[in-house]
Amino acid sequence: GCGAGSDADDNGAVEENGEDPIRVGLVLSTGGLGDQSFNDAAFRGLEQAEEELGIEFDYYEPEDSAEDETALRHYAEQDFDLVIGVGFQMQDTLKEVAEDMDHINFAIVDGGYDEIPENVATLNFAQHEGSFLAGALAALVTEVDTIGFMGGVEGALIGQFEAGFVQGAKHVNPDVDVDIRYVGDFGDIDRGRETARGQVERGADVIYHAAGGSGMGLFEVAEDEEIYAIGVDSNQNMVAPGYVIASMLKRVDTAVYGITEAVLNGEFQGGTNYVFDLADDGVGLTSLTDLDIEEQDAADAEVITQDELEAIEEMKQSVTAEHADKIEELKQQIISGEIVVDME
Amino acid sequence: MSSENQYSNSDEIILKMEGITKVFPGVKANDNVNLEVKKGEIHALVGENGAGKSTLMNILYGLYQPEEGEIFYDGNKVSLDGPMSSINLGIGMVHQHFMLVEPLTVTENIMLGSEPITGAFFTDDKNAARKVKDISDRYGLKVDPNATIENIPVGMQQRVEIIKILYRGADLLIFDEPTAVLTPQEIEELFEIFKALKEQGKTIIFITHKLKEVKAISDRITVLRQGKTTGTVETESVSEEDIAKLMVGRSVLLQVEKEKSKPKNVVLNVENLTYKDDRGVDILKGISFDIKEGEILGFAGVEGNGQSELVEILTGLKKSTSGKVTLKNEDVTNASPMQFKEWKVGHIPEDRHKRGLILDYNLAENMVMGYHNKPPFSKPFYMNANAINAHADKLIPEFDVRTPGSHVKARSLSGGNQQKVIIAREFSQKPDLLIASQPTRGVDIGAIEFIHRRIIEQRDAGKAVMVVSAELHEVMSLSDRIAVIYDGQIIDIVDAGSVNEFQLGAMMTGSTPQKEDSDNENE
Amino acid sequence: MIDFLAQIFTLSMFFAGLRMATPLILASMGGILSERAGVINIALEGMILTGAFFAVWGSYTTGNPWFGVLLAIISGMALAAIHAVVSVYFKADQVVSGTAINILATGLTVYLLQILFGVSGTSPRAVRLPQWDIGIVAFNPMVYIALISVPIIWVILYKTPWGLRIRAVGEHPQAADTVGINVNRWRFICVTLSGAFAGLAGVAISIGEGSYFVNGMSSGRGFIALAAMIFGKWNPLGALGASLLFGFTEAIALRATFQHIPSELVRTLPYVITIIVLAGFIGRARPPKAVGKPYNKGER
Amino acid sequence: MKMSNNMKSTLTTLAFALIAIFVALLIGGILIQFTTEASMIEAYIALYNGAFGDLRSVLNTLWRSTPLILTGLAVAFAFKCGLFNIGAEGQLLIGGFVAGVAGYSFTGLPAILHVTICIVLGMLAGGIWGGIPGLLKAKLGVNEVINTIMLNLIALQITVRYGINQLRLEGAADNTPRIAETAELTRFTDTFLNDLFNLPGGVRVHTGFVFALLAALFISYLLFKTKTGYEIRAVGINPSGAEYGGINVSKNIFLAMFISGALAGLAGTVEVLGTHRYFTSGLDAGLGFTGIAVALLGNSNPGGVILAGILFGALTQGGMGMQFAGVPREIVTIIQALVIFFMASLQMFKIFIEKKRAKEVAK
Ligand SMILES: Nc1ncnc2c1ncn2[C@@H]1O[C@H](COP(=O)(O)OP(=O)(O)OP(=O)(O)O)[C@@H](O)[C@H]1O
Ligand SMILES: Nc1ncnc2c1ncn2[C@@H]1O[C@H](COP(=O)(O)OP(=O)(O)OP(=O)(O)O)[C@@H](O)[C@H]1O
Ligand SMILES: [Mg+2]
Ligand SMILES: [Mg+2]
Repeated sequence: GCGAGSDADDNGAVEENGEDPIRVGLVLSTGGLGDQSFNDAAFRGLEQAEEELGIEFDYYEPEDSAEDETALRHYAEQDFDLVIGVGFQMQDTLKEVAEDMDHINFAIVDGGYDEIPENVATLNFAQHEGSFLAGALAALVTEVDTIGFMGGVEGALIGQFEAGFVQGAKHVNPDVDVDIRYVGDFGDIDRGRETARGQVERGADVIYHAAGGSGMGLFEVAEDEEIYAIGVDSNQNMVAPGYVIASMLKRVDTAVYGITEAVLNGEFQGGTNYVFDLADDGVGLTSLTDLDIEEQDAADAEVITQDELEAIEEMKQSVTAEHADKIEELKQQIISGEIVVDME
Repeated sequence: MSSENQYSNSDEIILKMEGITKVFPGVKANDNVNLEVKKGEIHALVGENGAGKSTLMNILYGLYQPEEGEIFYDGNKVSLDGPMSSINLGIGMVHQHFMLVEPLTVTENIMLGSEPITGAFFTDDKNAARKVKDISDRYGLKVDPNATIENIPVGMQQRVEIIKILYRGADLLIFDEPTAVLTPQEIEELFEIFKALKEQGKTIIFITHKLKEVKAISDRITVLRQGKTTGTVETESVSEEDIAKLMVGRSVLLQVEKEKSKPKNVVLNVENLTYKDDRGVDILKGISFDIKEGEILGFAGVEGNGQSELVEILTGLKKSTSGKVTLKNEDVTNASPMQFKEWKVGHIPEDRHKRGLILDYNLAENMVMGYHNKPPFSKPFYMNANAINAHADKLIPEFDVRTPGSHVKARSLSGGNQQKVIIAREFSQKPDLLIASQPTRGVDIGAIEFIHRRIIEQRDAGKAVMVVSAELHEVMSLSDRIAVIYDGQIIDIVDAGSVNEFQLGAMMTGSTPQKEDSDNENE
Repeated sequence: MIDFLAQIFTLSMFFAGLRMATPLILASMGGILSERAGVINIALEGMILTGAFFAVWGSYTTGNPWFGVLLAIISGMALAAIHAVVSVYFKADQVVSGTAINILATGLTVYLLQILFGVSGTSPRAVRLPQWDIGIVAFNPMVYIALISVPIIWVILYKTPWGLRIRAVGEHPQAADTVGINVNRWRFICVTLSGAFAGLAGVAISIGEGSYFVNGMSSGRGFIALAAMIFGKWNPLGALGASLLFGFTEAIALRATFQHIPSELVRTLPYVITIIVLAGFIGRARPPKAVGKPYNKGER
Repeated sequence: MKMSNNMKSTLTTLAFALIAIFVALLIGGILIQFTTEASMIEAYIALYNGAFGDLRSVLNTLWRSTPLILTGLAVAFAFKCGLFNIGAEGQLLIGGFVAGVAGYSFTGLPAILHVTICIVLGMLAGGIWGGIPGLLKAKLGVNEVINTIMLNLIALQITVRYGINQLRLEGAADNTPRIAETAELTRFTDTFLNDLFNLPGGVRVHTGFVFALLAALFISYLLFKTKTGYEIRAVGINPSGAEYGGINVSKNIFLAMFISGALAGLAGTVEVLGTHRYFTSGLDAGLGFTGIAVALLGNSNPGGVILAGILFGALTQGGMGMQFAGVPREIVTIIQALVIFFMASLQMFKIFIEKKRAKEVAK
């Protein structure tokens, strides 16, 4: 295996109980690790599985989508027990490979098919539901009734984030202004920053991003301009401690962990589409009241200082805690179907 | 004369080059060359194209390093590994192609490389300008210190070059073909400068292809042939013919021989042609003339008075602003170069390297350029390599091009031979009108003789010929009629016989002629 | 319409423009140095990228952003030196060598990203440069450095012997050579210096405004800087103007709202303007005569 | 004499190419040795196996090299006219986009016709995208380098961003709708070759590869056997000389850029019709820029471009093998850059050697 993967093989808890561990191949989407987003999340999921379930995994960061095919096939041909592809970009390629490697289990994150192949499970997320809560929170926190949405590149997927966010905001406060901006790039912090600055100048004091790497620009602006940001995908509250009031978690890690566990226990259901939504915490906000484990861990691992940790805690108590009940209520209403969040 | 020889009488040797050998790809440019120059003399260096003159001088100036040979300056052996070492010794060179940076001013060009400093690190323009003025006063070198080079005439550019080397305190001055681009008047001025320099005890080596100049100004002559020295002689002791013989190895005709022309009907007619350049400056201010079958119309004029533009308009390379050009009673004003070729207009361009040749194409390819798209060279779907090579192999001997073969790149030929390639190409297409611009620039007398004969043959074959040349002697000896062009206008058109070099020279500088025979006014 | 103009011509829009222009100004100064000396430098792009990476790495490892700045300058100069050696001393085609540098830079940065940070996307967070507050406004240091570098380059080019020689070398190397100026050495120096400026431009886009390195984050700025240089007729002041224009249009594209034009297309604004502007102005823009031509004695 | 001369210099070039590649690999190897836990030997074995290890790898290498050969040709052709086309990237995108749209919007056409239409439109689009800077250069003397770069950035926004967003199906991924079967370029696996060699499944190399070879053939004929080629090369060497020779300089500059763009457009087209079967944002992967490297390594000569294209295809494909073996694939990119450096630099030694040879003759 490569990079962290190979460390995995070494320190990976190689089973007490004799029989050899199952092997999982992970093909990330272009953009690779370090995106503080779903690539990182998927990777985290397998690391967790490695420790807790004693599986082995290997991963590949394609440079361009032309590599997906070879990478997926590479793992399939070595009879990996599960091959996971990350990102809708890969869906057609993965289908092709899965079809002539029908003895191998595949899973794809954010993929959708008209009819799903027998040996493929699709893992999808109700990002619109999560974004709904983010929107609601933003609308509750803003003091000027102006909030911002910063997307990466216009597109179907990001469209779901946008739609949910707007709907949530309007739901709790019909006359809130939502300033919607797209950076035009998932990896350009510079432009992300200027976009966010623009939104701040137009009065937004809470901004939610779904812009991958460009989103980092938002957090810097949040600090400079002393406004609030909402993170996405992973827990990004530590990126700008005290200024990120919450992150809309998209638990790719849980999903990946779950599907791996399923394979391990022989419960893998090919041909099914697993949807992770608010109901099963597949999506949702970080805790509004007290510290999350990730934040705790980050502090322990000295990624952030104790002061920064306190800053986060302090912020939660002073800013978001008061809205926790309202958000929880909305969440239940969505789960119960009282509120229907639409995707477009 | 005697006054000029005063210094060379003191037989003190200032420079001695012994057994110099320099090899370029494919040629031994210098082959065991010896040169001895006395202090305070004017030493002429002559030889055919490619004889090795420039090379030898470039070695003396430290630009090229010889494979073999020793150089002694002021009695002690020196090694010249770069221009700086030569400059420090007091050797300066005015190159054949001026070494001036066009967008910079006269002063900047002169001080370049040894700038006076003021403050911590600023250039001291004032100081430099003053020094320039001193020098130009002392030697009568008139220049405008603040003009930019691209805006001043060739003559002044040359004076800038001279000041440039005097500014660096040169005692030995090298001139590579300094007169190639000058009018008789300018040449006179240059020679005055030579004398002034000589008075001041400077030594001068100068390269030229014009033997009259050699006789006029030099004290001694060294002749090169095919990279070897054929000897050094006292100027008094030899005639032009002798020198020519030493150069070429055979006797050559220095005068063109031709019968009186028998003009027939008009081939080319030009009616008040005007041209503005892209900066809106008037270059041609209403030019009118015509050329008949079987005559040569020569254009005399100082370069930069519009003759280049005139030629380019008459060959489609530039578009006139107004006026009419008629060829064989057909209006051809502002036609394309290709159309002119189809109308059988041959063109020998003034700049063989820029226009005349694709230096990196081989001779065969060059010899079809402009006709490459016509049979037999071009077939419907491919070019006929056999025809093209055959064409070249026929022309090369016919026009005496000195080359290993038709496959060598034009770049590797010497100027004279490059020129012959062009002439061969244009003549091979049997043009009805031949426009020859500076046909023998930088070409040696052997080749000149050859080229001139070919041009006369054209005329005698009843074709119309237009010759443009800064070389008065050439214009006079070739032309049947001479048009003098000055400042974008034709001052007058005269019969070749009816004027002498100095009347022409005067007209070329704008002063209207004081001529008796008014009969050819009405042309 | 009015309110559209109103939203464009605001002070903050201008500041944004200035921030966007900063890397362009710095890089175009480098471009001018190099091309005035006769060496095309399309490698600016790669040098910016590398500079950005080392700025982040230096700042990340030492916690001192100024160390990052130092590394950025050095790395920029190092790449430039390669370009100089290959194109000046080995006489390779300058555009070719520049292209190679750009390819090298994309590879090298991601490679180092993997070796040093174990990721191929975004670096971990590094310490940013402090904002310098000069009363009315506060910008990151690169902005001021960029603005100062312009007059400095101008003075050097037009008021000092060095400048005179650089211009001569770029216009007519033979002429410079015949008065004993070491053409190749001057070219080497100028190209290498241009790398320093490109490196600073890299700082501007990384720890200048922000605190991350992202794979391929220079995203074409080096090339736009070249356009600015040409548009500015190889003159520092002109290049400054052009850079500001491009920065400003960038800012507009990012910030202004357009009713009828889709935002994806609005983003092409700076590039379209570049093309139009070059087409309009080229008549008067004349590159240094010898630019692009390797110099060797004895060739004509 | 002439013949043998050309032979000589071709051989020298080839020799230099090999030296350049070798040295580049060596330096890359040293990097691997000291910066990764893998050894350069295993890394390069992985590289080799990734590229040529088995039939599948070989075919994938050919598949990868297809667009590189075409973009390489594009850049090389412009080079011959003294133009530097950095715009292959954008021309490829535009060409691919148009072909992709034509691929699904026409339906019910016979395959031959449909494919032809797509290819023609794709090449036309690329040609226009290359022709614009050509025209600006020819008529206004605007530096084509800058303009092609700008047009790359514009093409990206128009196709990958705006185009896809407009045309993508409801909730579908980042690509235009799938092209009709009639527009697809046949993959080798669906041809007689499959029965002959029973090819491994899922290999994508398609007839586009054949087109690439044919294109190279055509270009070398055009350049060296026709008057168009004569004129284009003349303009490339000495425009004012060409003008004097009655050659329409503007026309040829435009023509060269148009053809160059069309070749790049073809690259995009075959990627869409053969590889992806729709226009996808994934097409924006630097194929155009690698094309520059390919052209340089191939010495701007069609034959050389084919070899260089295959080499770079092998490096990219093999690079994955290396990544699997735990060596960052970017080493390959670095190696590619180094190869160019050495090729470019070695030219000097080539000149030097030829000078020396000539001097021997003269002595
Ligand atoms: N830089 C060079 N590279 C290769 N060959 C050269 C070079 N310079 C001169 N030669 C060759 O060396 C020979 C001598 O050239 P040189 O310039 O010395 O002749 P020349 O006497 O100055 O001729 P001309 O009378 O035309 O000025 C010629 O055959 C020329 O082709
Ligand atoms: N780099 C070179 N390679 C090959 N031949 C050269 C080179 N430089 C000069 N020559 C040849 O040497 C010849 C003599 O050189 P010289 O400088 O005297 O020019 P020339 O012959 O007078 O021609 P022109 O006057 O047009 O420059 C040149 O005509 C040219 O053909
Ligand atoms: Mg000479
Ligand atoms: Mg000469």
